[in-house]
Amino acid sequence: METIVFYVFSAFMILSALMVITVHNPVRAAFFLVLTFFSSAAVWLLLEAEFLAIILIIVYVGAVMVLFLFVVMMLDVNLAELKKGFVKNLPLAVIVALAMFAMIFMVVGGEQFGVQNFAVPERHAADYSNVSALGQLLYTEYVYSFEIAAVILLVGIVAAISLTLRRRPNTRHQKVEDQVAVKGADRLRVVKVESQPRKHTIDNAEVKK
Amino acid sequence: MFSNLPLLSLVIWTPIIGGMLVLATGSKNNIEAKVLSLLVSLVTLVLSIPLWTQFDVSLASMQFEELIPWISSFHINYHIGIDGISMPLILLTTFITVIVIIAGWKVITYKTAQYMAAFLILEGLMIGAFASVDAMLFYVFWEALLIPMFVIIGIWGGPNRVYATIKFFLYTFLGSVLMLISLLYMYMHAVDVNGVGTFNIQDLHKLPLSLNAQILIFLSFLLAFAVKVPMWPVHTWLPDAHVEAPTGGSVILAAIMLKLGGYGFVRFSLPITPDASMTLDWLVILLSLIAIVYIGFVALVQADMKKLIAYSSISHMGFVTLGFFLLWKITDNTGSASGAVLGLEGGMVQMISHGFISAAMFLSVGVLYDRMHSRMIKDYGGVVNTMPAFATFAVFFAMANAGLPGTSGFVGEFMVIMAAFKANFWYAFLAAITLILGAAYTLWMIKRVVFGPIVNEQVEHLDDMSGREFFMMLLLAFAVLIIGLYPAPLLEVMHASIDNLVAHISISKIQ
Amino acid sequence: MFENYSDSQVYLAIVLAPLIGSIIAGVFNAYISRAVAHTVTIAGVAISFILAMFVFKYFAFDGAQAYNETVYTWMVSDGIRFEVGFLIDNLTSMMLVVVSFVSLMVHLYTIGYMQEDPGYKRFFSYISLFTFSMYMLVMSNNFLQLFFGWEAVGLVSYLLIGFYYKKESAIFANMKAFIVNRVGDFGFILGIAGVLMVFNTLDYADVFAMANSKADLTIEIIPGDFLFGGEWSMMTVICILLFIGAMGKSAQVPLHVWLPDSMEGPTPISALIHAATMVTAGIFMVTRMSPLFELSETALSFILVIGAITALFMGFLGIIQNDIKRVVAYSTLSQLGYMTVALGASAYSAAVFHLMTHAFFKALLFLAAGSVIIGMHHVQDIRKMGGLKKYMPITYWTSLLGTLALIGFPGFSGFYSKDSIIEAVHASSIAGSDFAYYAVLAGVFITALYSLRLFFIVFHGEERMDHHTKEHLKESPWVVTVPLVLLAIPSVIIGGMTISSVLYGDYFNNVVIVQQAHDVLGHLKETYHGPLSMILHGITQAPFFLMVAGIATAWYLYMKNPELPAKIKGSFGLIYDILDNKYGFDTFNEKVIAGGTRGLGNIFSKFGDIMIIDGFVVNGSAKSVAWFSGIIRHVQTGYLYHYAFAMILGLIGLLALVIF
Amino acid sequence: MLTLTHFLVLGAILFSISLAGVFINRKNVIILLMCVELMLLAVNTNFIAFSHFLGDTAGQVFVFFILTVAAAEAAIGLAILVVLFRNKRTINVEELDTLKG
Amino acid sequence: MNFVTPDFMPAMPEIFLLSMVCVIMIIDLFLKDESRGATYVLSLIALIATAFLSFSNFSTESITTFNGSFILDPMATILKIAICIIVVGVFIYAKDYLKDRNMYKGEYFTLGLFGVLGMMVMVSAGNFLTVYLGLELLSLSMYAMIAMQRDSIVASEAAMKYFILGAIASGILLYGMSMVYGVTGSLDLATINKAVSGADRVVMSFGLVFIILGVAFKLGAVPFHMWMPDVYHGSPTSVTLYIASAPKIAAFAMMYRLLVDGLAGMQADWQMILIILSVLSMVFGNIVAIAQTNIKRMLAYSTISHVGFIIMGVVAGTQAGYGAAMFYAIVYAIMSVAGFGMIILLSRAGFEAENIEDFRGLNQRSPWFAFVMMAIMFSMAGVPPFLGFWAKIAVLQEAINSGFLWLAIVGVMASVIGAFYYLRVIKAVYFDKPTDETPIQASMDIRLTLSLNGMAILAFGLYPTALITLCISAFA
Repeated sequence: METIVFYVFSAFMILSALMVITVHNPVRAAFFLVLTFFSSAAVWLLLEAEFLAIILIIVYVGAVMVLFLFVVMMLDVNLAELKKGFVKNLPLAVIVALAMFAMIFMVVGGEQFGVQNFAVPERHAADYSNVSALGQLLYTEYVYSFEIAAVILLVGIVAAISLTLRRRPNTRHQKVEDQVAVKGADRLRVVKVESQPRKHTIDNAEVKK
Repeated sequence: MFSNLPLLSLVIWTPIIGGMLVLATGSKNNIEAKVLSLLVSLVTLVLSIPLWTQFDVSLASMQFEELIPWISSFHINYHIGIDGISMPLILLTTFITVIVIIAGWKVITYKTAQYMAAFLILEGLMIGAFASVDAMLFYVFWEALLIPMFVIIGIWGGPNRVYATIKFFLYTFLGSVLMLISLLYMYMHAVDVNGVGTFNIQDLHKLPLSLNAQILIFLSFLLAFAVKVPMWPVHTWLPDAHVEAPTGGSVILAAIMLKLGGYGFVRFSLPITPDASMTLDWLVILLSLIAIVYIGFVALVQADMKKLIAYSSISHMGFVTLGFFLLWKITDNTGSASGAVLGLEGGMVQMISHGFISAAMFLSVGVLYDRMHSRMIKDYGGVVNTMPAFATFAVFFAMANAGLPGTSGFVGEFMVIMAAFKANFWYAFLAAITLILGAAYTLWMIKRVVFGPIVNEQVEHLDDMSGREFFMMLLLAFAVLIIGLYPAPLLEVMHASIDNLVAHISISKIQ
Repeated sequence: MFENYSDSQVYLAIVLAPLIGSIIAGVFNAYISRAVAHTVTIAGVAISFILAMFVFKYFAFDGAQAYNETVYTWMVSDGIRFEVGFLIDNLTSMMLVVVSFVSLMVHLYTIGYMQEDPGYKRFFSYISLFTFSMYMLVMSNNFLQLFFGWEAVGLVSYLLIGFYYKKESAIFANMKAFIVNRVGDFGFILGIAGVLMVFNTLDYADVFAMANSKADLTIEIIPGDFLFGGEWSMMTVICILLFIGAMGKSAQVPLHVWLPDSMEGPTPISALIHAATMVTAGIFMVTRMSPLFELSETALSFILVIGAITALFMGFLGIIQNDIKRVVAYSTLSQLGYMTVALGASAYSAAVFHLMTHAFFKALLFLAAGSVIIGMHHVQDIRKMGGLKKYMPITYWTSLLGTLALIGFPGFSGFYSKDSIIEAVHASSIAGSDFAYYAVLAGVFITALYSLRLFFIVFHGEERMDHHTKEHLKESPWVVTVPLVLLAIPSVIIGGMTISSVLYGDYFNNVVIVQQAHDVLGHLKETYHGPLSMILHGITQAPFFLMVAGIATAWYLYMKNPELPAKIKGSFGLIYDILDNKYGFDTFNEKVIAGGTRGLGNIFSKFGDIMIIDGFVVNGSAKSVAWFSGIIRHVQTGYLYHYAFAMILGLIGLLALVIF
Repeated sequence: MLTLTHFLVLGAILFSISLAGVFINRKNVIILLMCVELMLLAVNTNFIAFSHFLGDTAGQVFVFFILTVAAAEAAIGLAILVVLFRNKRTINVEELDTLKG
Repeated sequence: MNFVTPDFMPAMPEIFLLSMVCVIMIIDLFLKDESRGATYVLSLIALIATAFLSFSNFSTESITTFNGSFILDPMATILKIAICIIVVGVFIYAKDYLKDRNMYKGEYFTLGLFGVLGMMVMVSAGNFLTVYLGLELLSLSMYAMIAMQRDSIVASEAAMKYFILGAIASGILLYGMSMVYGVTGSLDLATINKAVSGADRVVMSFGLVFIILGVAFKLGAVPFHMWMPDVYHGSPTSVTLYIASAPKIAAFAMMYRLLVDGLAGMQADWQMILIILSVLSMVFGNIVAIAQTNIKRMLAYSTISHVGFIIMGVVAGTQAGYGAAMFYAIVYAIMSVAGFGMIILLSRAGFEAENIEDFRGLNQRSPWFAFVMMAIMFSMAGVPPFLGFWAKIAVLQEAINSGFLWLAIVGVMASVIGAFYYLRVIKAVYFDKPTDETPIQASMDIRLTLSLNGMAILAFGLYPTALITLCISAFA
């Protein structure tokens, strides 16, 4: 049973991964990536990593992939242009991938990781909580790493904001503190109108309000 | 009164620190820089004199030794001292530097302070190299002195100076890096009295090495020193460097820097790898003889005076290396080592003498160049008509260059030929060809430049030497004559060290 | 005056007096007057001459022992002392007299000859310096100092030949002289090196003392045993090498080429250096080295043949020269050949004897030629002279005496020395002596021919000079003629006066060592009965007839029938061309030797240095690195996938490395 | 029966595919970012498999951190992508060749 | 499972720095552009204080805390101090450059400080996880810093390339870590080290290759160097300065932690691989540098060759060898920061002095800085008496001592080739006529720091004992 599940999801995973790298439309690629993640999560469940499987779905599919899609759609990418020259690169890619795989396969495919070295572990009891096991480790042994991870996320935030947040000099934006601090005199100005051809003297801020 | 002073250190550091001070005068006040430089170089010269007067000629060991731990992790010490081999070279350096400073007095109008400072620093570094007893200290000085020379040629040189100076630097750099490897290799094997690794040259002398190791070390040394000397076929940097260098640069280059190569042979190659020297002496001898003959021919056809003198330097330095490596061939041929000392001392004398003569020759070209801005022989002719005093010196130094007895140029050549004959008739035969070729290229140049009718307008309006130029030439002429007529005092300081060296290298180091 | 004649101060005074004169005249050139210049130099030479006469007296008449002392130790190396010192013996004292006398005469003569020359003071400085150098050469007691003097006279010769430095031919000639001499010195220094190798000392006395014990040493110069391969006698090698030095200095074929050209120098130095003194240094040297040369018959043969060739063939050239000085120069060459032949025949005394007589009469001839040149306002072509007898009587008569001495007219100095040489060669039995004998014999005829030819053309016959010259033609001033007269005296009498003691007496007994087998003079001595009988004997011998024939031929050709030479020239065109080209030595030297050297230099320079070492190896490697750098930088394509590809390739490569 | 090898080979295949993706894709930087995600997925699979078969939760902790970092990384990567696109108006990998040599 | 509160003291510098960064970040939010100097000053203070804290934390023993995640040993302390000091220099040099280009924002400093934190984490890392996290913290900060010059095409391109390649490299590194984890069953370096002998050799060496790739990428060793020229070139010089200096020290530490602390048992394997990388880096870096005209690019290739030397020290595989490599890394950082500092010195608003031609005639414009430039270049070329020479000597000495004579020979030959392009810069500085006569407009603090930096190169060159002894003693 497990074997079947493994093979089915593995096949899904590999196929969708292949699609990710071969489709031309980045939106589709993103969706195939989502599919890969889903299959992957299933495989992880086979490995009793329930928490991580869920995290993968929630964080990756729920947040990261959405971010991907968001960016893909935000950028006005010329799709037609992206399709060229695919076949030309294929042989090299295949060769490299095969060579790489062959290398890894030679190491992992053989005896070293067979049952004689790594016996199939017993299933955990039903009351085993993967989450608490992880949590135990995370907040004790790996608390230092945990803190660093937090810093990394902070860096991610700082970086993403500072890179993409643009204050164009000519964009109009709200100045909350100004709005709060506004006084009557600021709102209303009595203008003496001369009998000249009209000039627009009203500034933008006032128009807005 | 001097006995308590660290004289040697003073001689090394006075010019270097003086050079820094000169730099600090900035580039605006030229005269201050010049006076200060002259003062520093004179002080250095004066300081170096006790090195000679208080030198004990009966000792072969290092004198005026100073030892301060420097880089303790690698047991590198600031360890300096002089023996009969290095002392004359140090005096030569201090003497020539004064000349060079004077030579640049009027001529250098661009960044004078930097020019003078470069020479002073160079002086200190060269003395340091000669005085180093620690191999790594030697290497530091040896490499460091490339920098001021590089700058001197590059800034104040001729039109093709960049090519020349980079070639000069890379050539010598390439030559010396393998020596560095050898030094490091020996450091690994050498132990000093305390049983730790050492760069002390005297300990390296005692270091037993297998023949194969010796041969490899010898070859690396050979490359380093051969480039510096320079020996055929790694000599081609020299003509270019000389041609492009300002007069002072050529003078220092020919008079002292080349000597570092020769010095390296006696200080490193021979005593550290005597067995390899014995095995490969034919190679050095062969290259030396090629240098003497082949380069003599090449010198003959040069159209550029500086190039001609540069090639002549190479040819003359061939005598140095030839003289150094005759011991084993003499022993083979005559059954005794008698004559080896003659060869070694001949090489040493040749170095000193060439220091004066080549300096004078380059200064002569400089004197002409300052007036006509050409170094090409064809632009000159009949200079004697307008510059009789100059012509006198030119002919005198040409004769010295051709090895006329009574000038210093003869002494070394004579000694080496004498020794070479003991080793093999043909060595002496080929070496003696320089008598003909040397005379031919030097006198032919003199004939075309100095003698004859005035060839052009420019020559007709030449002024004879100024007092400053006359003074420099006179100093050098005296030196050349004194050594030529009475070389005994010069040789006397070397005897103990050279005898010791010969005794040392006659014993195999293979254990 | 000098009670203790072995006092080294006397010898130092001899040497230093001219040197000091020279330094004063040379260094303070610009600050002294002409009179001061010539006064100090002449005073210096005069002092040395007077002292030399005393020295000569002590050796020749008081029978003093040889003086051999060190002045100072030049240097010590390898336990060998190299010293500067004096060896004064009979040979030296004689040389001193000859040198100082001729030098003094030339100094005096110069006052007149160089009167109008701007380099007057410089000239005096040079000739005094030369005198000093020559003293150093002849007074040396070791090889090193000999070489010093040897080169020093060469230097001064160089300076003097190029005295007229504006003249292209002069500065060419001086360079040529120096370089050709250097070829000789090349052999000479090797010879000295050989001496040092064998004897481990350069001191004459030590070397000669050990000479016999080292006679059997051999050296293998060319390995193998074909042609010249195999073991050579060390002494032969040393002697030939030393003699090569002598060939350069004493202008023996083929190193003679510089001497005719050296006539570019002022005439007084032609007399002093290129006739009387310096060129005989080689003869002096070989004589000095007789203990060594005697040990090698091969070397002696070599010397003999070279000398004979020089004596004969250089004489031929004298016949066709038209430059008054060149005729004398070729005559000098020929006479030097005679001396060399004498050396080869082991008749060292005869060589030195001829050296002495030749010094006087050849100096005389040169000075006389100079006198003519002054009179002719520096015209040197004899075809423009003629009938000078009536204008320059003193010159004429002194020339006549000199010429007679040269051709060996019985009774004159030259007769004794030359005849002795011819006899000696005749008596010699070493290889080549037959050839040499006939060569010197023929030389007698030739000598007479060219000498009288010159004499007749210049002083007799038609007056061919131009009008202007003729008007100003007059006898030279007294400073010129007095030396002529003073030189003429010994030219006539010195031979007869001294032959008994010098040649057949014991004058050179302690100097010249001759092996029994070679002792030709000893052989001749048996039939020698004094100078007069020698004259009587001489006029019955072949040389005399040949000489007379030469005189007669010259008289017939140049006095009686002056058109004939032109006809002969026409009908013997080939021979004339050969002679005119001086056997092609100059052409050969210039084209093949000099040209070849330059060619080789060019090949080495352009091909070896510039192309192969610099172009190919140095710049080539620099360029190939730069080229490679330029190529390989394109690996950095800028494309991400290539970068990644490189990484993956590296990864796969390393994986393969660790797995396999 | 599922052995460790199964999972490792699965990881290897994913890893190779992600590498192939880097080469195959020369037009679109976004796909490159996705390939990186695939690669991390392969690594994660490896870690989890090892963790499971070793009975050591540390591997899962590692994966947890990898996921965290990957999220931050993706954010920064996309931010850079946006900046790049604003500057060049393209995300074509082949046009990212201003810098070379 | 009982939770024992770990000892925080050893990590005090990191904790302090993190707090400071947060404080600075918050303060910066409220600063107006014109008073941005406060961020700058605070950052400098933070770094100096961190360096001081590290110094006061010095211990000759190796202390571990956080369950082995954190190691404090002499090497870590020395490297942390070095990193902080180098980054102080970086910030000082960068300040004017940022101002001139309208990039004088707090983010540069905060991200820079985060990067320093990342480096410190790497330096002190005790297990795979901290190595990885430190690496990512550093890398992410750097990616962002590069892209920060938002209107620059080259900067964003460089950032993109660096990002993609960096991500791939960390993916590969992780893959290797997973392998090693698989066969040793631990993430802890010390535990792994013990388990190596029992682990499967093939898998171990397999994982080793992947791990080395990660390290080599960070160092920039050939053939994993491809990002470096482009990134150095494309980044704003203020950032190039940063990524070219201190991170190499951290990368060395990472290499040491992974290969020596973790995989010392695999020495035979990694020695062989490192030799290849070392040779390739030294040769390739030096050769390609010759063809460069852009000095930033040239320095990138020069860095590659220096990396070869750093690796050579590690190849030696002895304590002294690591000391030499560490010495080299620090020396490299000092030289590199000075080199890029010179570029900034000559640059001004609207002008980047990034081509070798821009250095022409510097001697006329400022003899002093010409001299400093010469010192830097000769030092990089390894000419005594400058500091770089001793670094080379130290490394070569250890390589020879360990029997890698030929490697040393390759090294020196490569450095001869390398000397050529350094000379070319000196040639421009000293021998050429200036094309640009404008006086140097840098502010006093840059001048002073750069002078000090240059003098350090000379002074340490004349008396390197202290620094060498320090580095060697770190491993004794």
